[in-house]
Amino acid sequence: MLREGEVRIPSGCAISGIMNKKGEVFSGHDIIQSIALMHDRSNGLGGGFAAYGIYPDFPDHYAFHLFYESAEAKEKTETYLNMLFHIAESGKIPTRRVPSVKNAPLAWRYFAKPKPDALFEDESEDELVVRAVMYINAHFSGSFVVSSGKNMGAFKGVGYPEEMGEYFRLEEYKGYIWTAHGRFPTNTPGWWGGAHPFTLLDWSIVHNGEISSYGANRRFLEMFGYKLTMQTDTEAITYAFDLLLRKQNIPLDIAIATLAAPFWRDIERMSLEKQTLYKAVRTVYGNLLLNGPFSIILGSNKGIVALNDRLKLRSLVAATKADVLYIASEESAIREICPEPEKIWAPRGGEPVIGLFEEGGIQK
Amino acid sequence: MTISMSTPDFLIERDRDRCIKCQVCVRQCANEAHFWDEEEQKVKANDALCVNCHRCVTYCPTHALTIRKYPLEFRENANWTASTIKAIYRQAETGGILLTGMGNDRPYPIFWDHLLLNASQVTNPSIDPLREPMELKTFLGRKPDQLKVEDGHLVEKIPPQLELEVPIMFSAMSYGSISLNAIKSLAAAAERVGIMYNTGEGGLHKDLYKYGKNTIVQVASGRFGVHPEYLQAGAAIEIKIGQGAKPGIGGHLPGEKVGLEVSQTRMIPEGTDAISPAPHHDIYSIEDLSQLIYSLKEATQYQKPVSVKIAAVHNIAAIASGIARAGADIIAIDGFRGGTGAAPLRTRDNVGIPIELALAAVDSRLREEGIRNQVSLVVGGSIRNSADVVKAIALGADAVYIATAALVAIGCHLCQKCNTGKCNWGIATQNPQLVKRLNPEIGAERAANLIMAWEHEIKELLGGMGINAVESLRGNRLMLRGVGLSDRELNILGVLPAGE
Amino acid sequence: MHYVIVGNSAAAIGAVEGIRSVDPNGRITLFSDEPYHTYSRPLISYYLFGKVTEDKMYYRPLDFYERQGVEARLGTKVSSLMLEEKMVVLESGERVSYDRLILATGGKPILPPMPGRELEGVSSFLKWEDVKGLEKTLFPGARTLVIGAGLIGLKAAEALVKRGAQVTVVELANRVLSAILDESAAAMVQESLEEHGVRFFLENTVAEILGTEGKVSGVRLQDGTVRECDRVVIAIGVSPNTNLAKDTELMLNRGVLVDEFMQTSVAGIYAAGDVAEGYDILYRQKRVLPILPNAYKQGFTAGVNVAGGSQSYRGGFAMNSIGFFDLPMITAGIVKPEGDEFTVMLAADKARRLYKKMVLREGKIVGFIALNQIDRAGILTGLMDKEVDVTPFQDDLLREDFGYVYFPKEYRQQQLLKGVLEGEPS
Amino acid sequence: MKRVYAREEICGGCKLCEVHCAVAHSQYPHDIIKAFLKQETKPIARILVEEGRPISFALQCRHCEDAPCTKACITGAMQKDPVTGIVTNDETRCVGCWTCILVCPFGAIKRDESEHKVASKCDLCATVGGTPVCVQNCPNDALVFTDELWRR
Amino acid sequence: MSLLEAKGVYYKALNEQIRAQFASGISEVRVKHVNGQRYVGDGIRGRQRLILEGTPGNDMAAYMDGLELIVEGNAQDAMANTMNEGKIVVHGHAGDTVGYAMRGGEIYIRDHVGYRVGIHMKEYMDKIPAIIIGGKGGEFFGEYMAGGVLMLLGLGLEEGEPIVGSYCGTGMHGGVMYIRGEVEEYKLGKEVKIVELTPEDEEKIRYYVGEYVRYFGGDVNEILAKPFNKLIPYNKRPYGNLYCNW
Repeated sequence: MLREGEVRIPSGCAISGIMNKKGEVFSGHDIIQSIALMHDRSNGLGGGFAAYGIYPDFPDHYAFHLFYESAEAKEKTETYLNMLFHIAESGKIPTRRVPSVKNAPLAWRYFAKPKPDALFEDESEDELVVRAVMYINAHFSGSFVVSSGKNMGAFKGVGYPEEMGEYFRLEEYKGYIWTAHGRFPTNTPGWWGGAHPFTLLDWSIVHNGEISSYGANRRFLEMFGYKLTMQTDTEAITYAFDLLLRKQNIPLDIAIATLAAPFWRDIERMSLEKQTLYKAVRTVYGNLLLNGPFSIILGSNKGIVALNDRLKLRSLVAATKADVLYIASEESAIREICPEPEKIWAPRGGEPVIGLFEEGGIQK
Repeated sequence: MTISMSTPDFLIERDRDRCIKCQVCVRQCANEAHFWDEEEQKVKANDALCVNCHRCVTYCPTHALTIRKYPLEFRENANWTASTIKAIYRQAETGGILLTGMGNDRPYPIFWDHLLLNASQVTNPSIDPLREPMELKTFLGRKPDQLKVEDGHLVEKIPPQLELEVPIMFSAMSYGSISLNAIKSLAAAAERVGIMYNTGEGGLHKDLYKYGKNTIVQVASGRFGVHPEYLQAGAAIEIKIGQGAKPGIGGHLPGEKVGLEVSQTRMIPEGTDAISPAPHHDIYSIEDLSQLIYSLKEATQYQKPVSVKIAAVHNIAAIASGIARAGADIIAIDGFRGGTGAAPLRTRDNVGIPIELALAAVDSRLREEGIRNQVSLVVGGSIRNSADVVKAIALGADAVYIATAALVAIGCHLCQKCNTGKCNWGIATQNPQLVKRLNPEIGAERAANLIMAWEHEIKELLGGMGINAVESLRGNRLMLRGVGLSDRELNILGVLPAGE
Repeated sequence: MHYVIVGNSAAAIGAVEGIRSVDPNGRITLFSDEPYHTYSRPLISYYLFGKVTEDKMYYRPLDFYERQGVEARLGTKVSSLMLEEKMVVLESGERVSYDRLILATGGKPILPPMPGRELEGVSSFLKWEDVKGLEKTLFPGARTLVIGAGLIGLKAAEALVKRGAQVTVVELANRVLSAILDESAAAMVQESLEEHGVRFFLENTVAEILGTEGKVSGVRLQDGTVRECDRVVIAIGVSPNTNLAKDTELMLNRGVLVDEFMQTSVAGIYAAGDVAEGYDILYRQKRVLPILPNAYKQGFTAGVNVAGGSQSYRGGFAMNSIGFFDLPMITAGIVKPEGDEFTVMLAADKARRLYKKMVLREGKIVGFIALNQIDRAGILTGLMDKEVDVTPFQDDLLREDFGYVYFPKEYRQQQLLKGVLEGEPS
Repeated sequence: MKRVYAREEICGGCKLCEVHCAVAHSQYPHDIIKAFLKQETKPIARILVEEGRPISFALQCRHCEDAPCTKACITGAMQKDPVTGIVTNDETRCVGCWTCILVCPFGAIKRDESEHKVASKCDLCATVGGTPVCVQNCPNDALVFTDELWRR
Repeated sequence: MSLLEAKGVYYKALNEQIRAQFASGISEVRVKHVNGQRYVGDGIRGRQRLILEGTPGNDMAAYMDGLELIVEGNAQDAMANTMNEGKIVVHGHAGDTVGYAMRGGEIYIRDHVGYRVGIHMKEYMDKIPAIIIGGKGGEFFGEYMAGGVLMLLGLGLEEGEPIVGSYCGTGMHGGVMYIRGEVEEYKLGKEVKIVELTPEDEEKIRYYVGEYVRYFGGDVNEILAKPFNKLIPYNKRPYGNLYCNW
């Protein structure tokens, strides 16, 4: 039986995200409630969360979440990590017994800083981390990097998302951004690494839909050194954002216009200057256009971006109340935790919902 | 108008010594290829209009007619074949998408013909099906992993099942794409032999409600004729996602075929195009499919199995797995040789994969995942004879869908012009003049005969294998051996090469 | 039971067959003043020009009386009736008693009291006898004058032409066949006959038949012109032969009045055929309908009822199939309507001599003329007979291919599937 | 009696019934080609297919119980056989006066003017016996020879 | 009238309860705290009234056949999917694909709707479904529309805020849309044209607006004061010339 990464497994999903724009932290309780309401959008074969602001004690350390399927894998991986990083602290990620949760791998976390001499010439710390993640995922059988960003972490596994939340005791964490994912894969991954969100550095993606452009997106990203070991859309989207926003410093609106590019007929109606820009975007990054139905929530320490495909083939609802921004696949998933939002709307296709921290909030 | 470079495809030859000028051919040709020359008092032909449907040849009382390939040749060219060139002429003249009917006619490998069946010899006995019991009864629907029995009683009812006397069904052909008489033929035949026919996406004509227990009602993206009574009318509901002849494309019934009764049944104005969008606009992802499956189950109070029909495409195993998990009770997979009333030529001939490989991959995947029991697998897309049926079941199908074979039984000659609505055999047409050429009683008898004949043949083949119940054949790939296949193909099919 | 039938033509034969359909054994005696086995009067013109030979003149096979158990007293004229005594009196004085009597004495030619009627060479054109004489003495080129351009007159004219005679027709009316054709159709027919050599004098008649040595030598017409001729055929018309009934208590009008069972005003006495005056369903009054189908039907009806069966014949209407040379025509009912209750539809093609006229009243066909295009005209008479409302397909009536296909489905199937339609009486 | 009935809902209007009827009543009843090509005058069918879009059906003599043609016939040629019920026209006696056409409410009698004028009508293939050829040769079973009630 | 509590009740159980209430002869059922439960009202036949407080889930009123369904809150996606008969009144907004392949009945939505509303709506003879929307509509409004009435009132829009999204009426081949306000030409599907209102149209509009006002308040004349654009398909064969015979 091939697992995620060895074979491409399409899946559908539910997503939800909550962010406090002032950077105030709140527990994982709400996000679990919200995603649990959309139980029927997943099928018990994958659930997960990304949480930001949960490790205030190690704000400048890369927080590695790893899954190990064997002690041997752990040993090999730790040897490798120690070679590249100073590890400030490590330990088992706390879990509790949930009857329906089975075959859980060993979940371990490390707070680490790159060793200066491990860096290649001109290599940034982030790039080293990316290199390490790619290497571990590609070469250490039985090891998988779940997340690798600062002051954030991903928690995921095989089960319904609410079961994962319970398993990882997420109500005990406090963060300023939470995203969640309930998965409806078309087979049994039987593998926790295959669950979502997918992360790299502090990027996390929860995603609903199946992208028909995956093959094209992937081959484009591979030219930039990404190793798409999971064969998932989520992985591709994560890397696409990483490439555009981090590596290439493309402004967020342009990055979005890359992934959910405006139609040519809309471009034709733009000002000449804008036309030139958007034409260039589609010319250069045509391969990054995400084609097919999707709705995603991209998390980072700067805030969140929610985006629909340009035809709006997946549902997405956003709402605000006071400092909190809510995003979910269904309105009811928001109302479950915020019965009376101040504003609630369905964003248009290709039109992002951007939540950035306000002044006084987290700015990185 | 400039000159057309299209040349005739066929040549009509008339033996003047035999022609009695009765003009039956003139009256029978809806394409108007034959005509009566009043001045010369002769029947003549316009070869360019001939589609080679054999109607005139069959009806000519003196056998005076022969249709041949038009002998005009292009300079030999293995690359630029005559059909390639002619297609370009057509498109250069019209700017249109080439539209055709029936299934893929390109010479792709037919894996059925590379699979051979087993027979018992001395080590275990073959069975004589004429005198000994031979069971083909088949149930389609979700099977629980285990039964709950207490005190000799079934504690939990098993989910609804379709009961077939023979593991063959007539697959979806809509009222609109084919005539009411063609559907009546199939419905009555299904009733007679204890199998199912499928409404396709055209709704259910009022005359057909009486065949409810042999009906699978289809819900497709156009939602034609879908209403509560319709959903209740059949024994099962099928959600049509795709079909083998045109994966990724919706149905398009040209306005010419939307007459009064079709318009009533489909609930669209007469003469409008009946357009089925390519996707269901409430399904853009697998969980949406689940939502539709359960909305249908809710609407019919979980009393009918829900089937999901998809085209065999590249990632078929994963797709099928997802559909099983989405709550489907039956998955119908249609291979790329499947037929249709109208399909763009290039889609028909180039999109999708053969059903044999799709079936093998899906059955294997579902078994690996341990969910094969949760769904029944029905395959279609050019099942041509009983041996294909037996091979399909041995590869893992629960039952097969046939359509082209059924239409051939009632008169189709595979001229591939269904899309024109001028079917001379009264099948793929709504022209009342043509529709009534198909007597539904004769049609029913012929279609029923076909199933009964295949039933006998399947029993013979099973008997030869020493099997007396079709369950023992299902997924029994040891009964198959491959010839002329690559290792990779054998691997996908899960069969050994002949001799091993 | 003893049935006596007076007459030996269609009505009488119908009566015999009607009786036998009910009573196979009763005694039947049939009297005819003509000496012939039952023959068909309309065939006399065919006989005249040789299309029909003597052996084909007979209306029924020669063993008919024998097989039907009829005592046929041919050449025996009944001279009077004794109703009280239930007897007929023969010319010989013999009296024959009966239990039931059917009068089928037919019609007799109208012979106007014109001078010269008695001359040799003057004949009427009704009975076989009339043409037997003519046939023997007709020589090629004989100048023949026919008085009357009605059905009989023109049929005679045609036969005479075919026998090589030169034929002139004198007619009082303004057109030929005035009883069954309107002016337009009549003009076409006249033209056609003229092409075959027939000359016409319309709105004129013979004032006197001239003769020398007791033989016809010419005629003087009403307008004074004198025309020489060798033969005169009087074909002005036919009137019911009511001689026997005349001085009895049987009620008479033009003919013997009968009810729908063909019974006369006297119980046990029936009348049928050209002598009887039955109901005309189109004119909605009692009328003599001197046509063969009507005669046979009336006779048959009388026969059934006289023998104790029960069958009614609610009436008929005038209809004729006739043709001259290569011009066939069929007409029926009211062809020249007067009054606003009628609707008339016309289709004509002068060049092809096609003419179709349809007369409707209250949505029903009450008359039509079909000239030269007569195929399937019986459908129209059928519609008239059944008084079918044709409004739903009225516009199709004039089509050349008019047929059942234009009927409403329900009615069509009722007619065509009679006998096998579930729920319909067979 | 058994009669030929047409089922208009499935009659395709091919007129093969006319062809075979004409042959059966021709000089070459067993050779269709000779019947049409060798016989001097074109053989006439005694069955008629009525066409009107979209319906068509074959129609021939209904062999009426109370056949008006037999009553109207001026020669006595048109007779209904009291045993078989078949109405036949003795063509040797018929003079072609068309009175039968005048009274046939089905328009089922044709004029055969090929030799001497005679009325031509269905004889239910009485000379051959068995199922009439029109029924035998209807490709769609749109003609049935029956005396039983049908369901509609 | 009976009252049901939906808080924490799974859809299957909730729908069973609703059905049971109606089956017992109760003609009006009110459900409190609905949130996300799917398939509410699906396949129910009858003339009863169902009132939902909260946010019902997807596929509400699918194949519905006669019910009067009132939502005191917002509706999610795919409501009135293939609805056959009945009436739906939403006191709020609704999501995507409202009235997909709707066959009959009327829907009144106070505020906005999402994408693909009225897609493939149908009509036959006098069975004409209608969707009346108080606010604005998203992209692909009336896509593939084959019949029925779609109406956008554009109430409460901000200055310059578009009343409808792009691709309005793509593939439309039947039915009619009434849009109260301007629709830029480029947004229209190539199969659609704007035509003048006829007196019959005005009568129809007055009826539907009257109903809208009856449910949600407002002033009919004030609403009618702003001109409506009528959109109809160019022909009923939008793709008639797309193909050539092979």
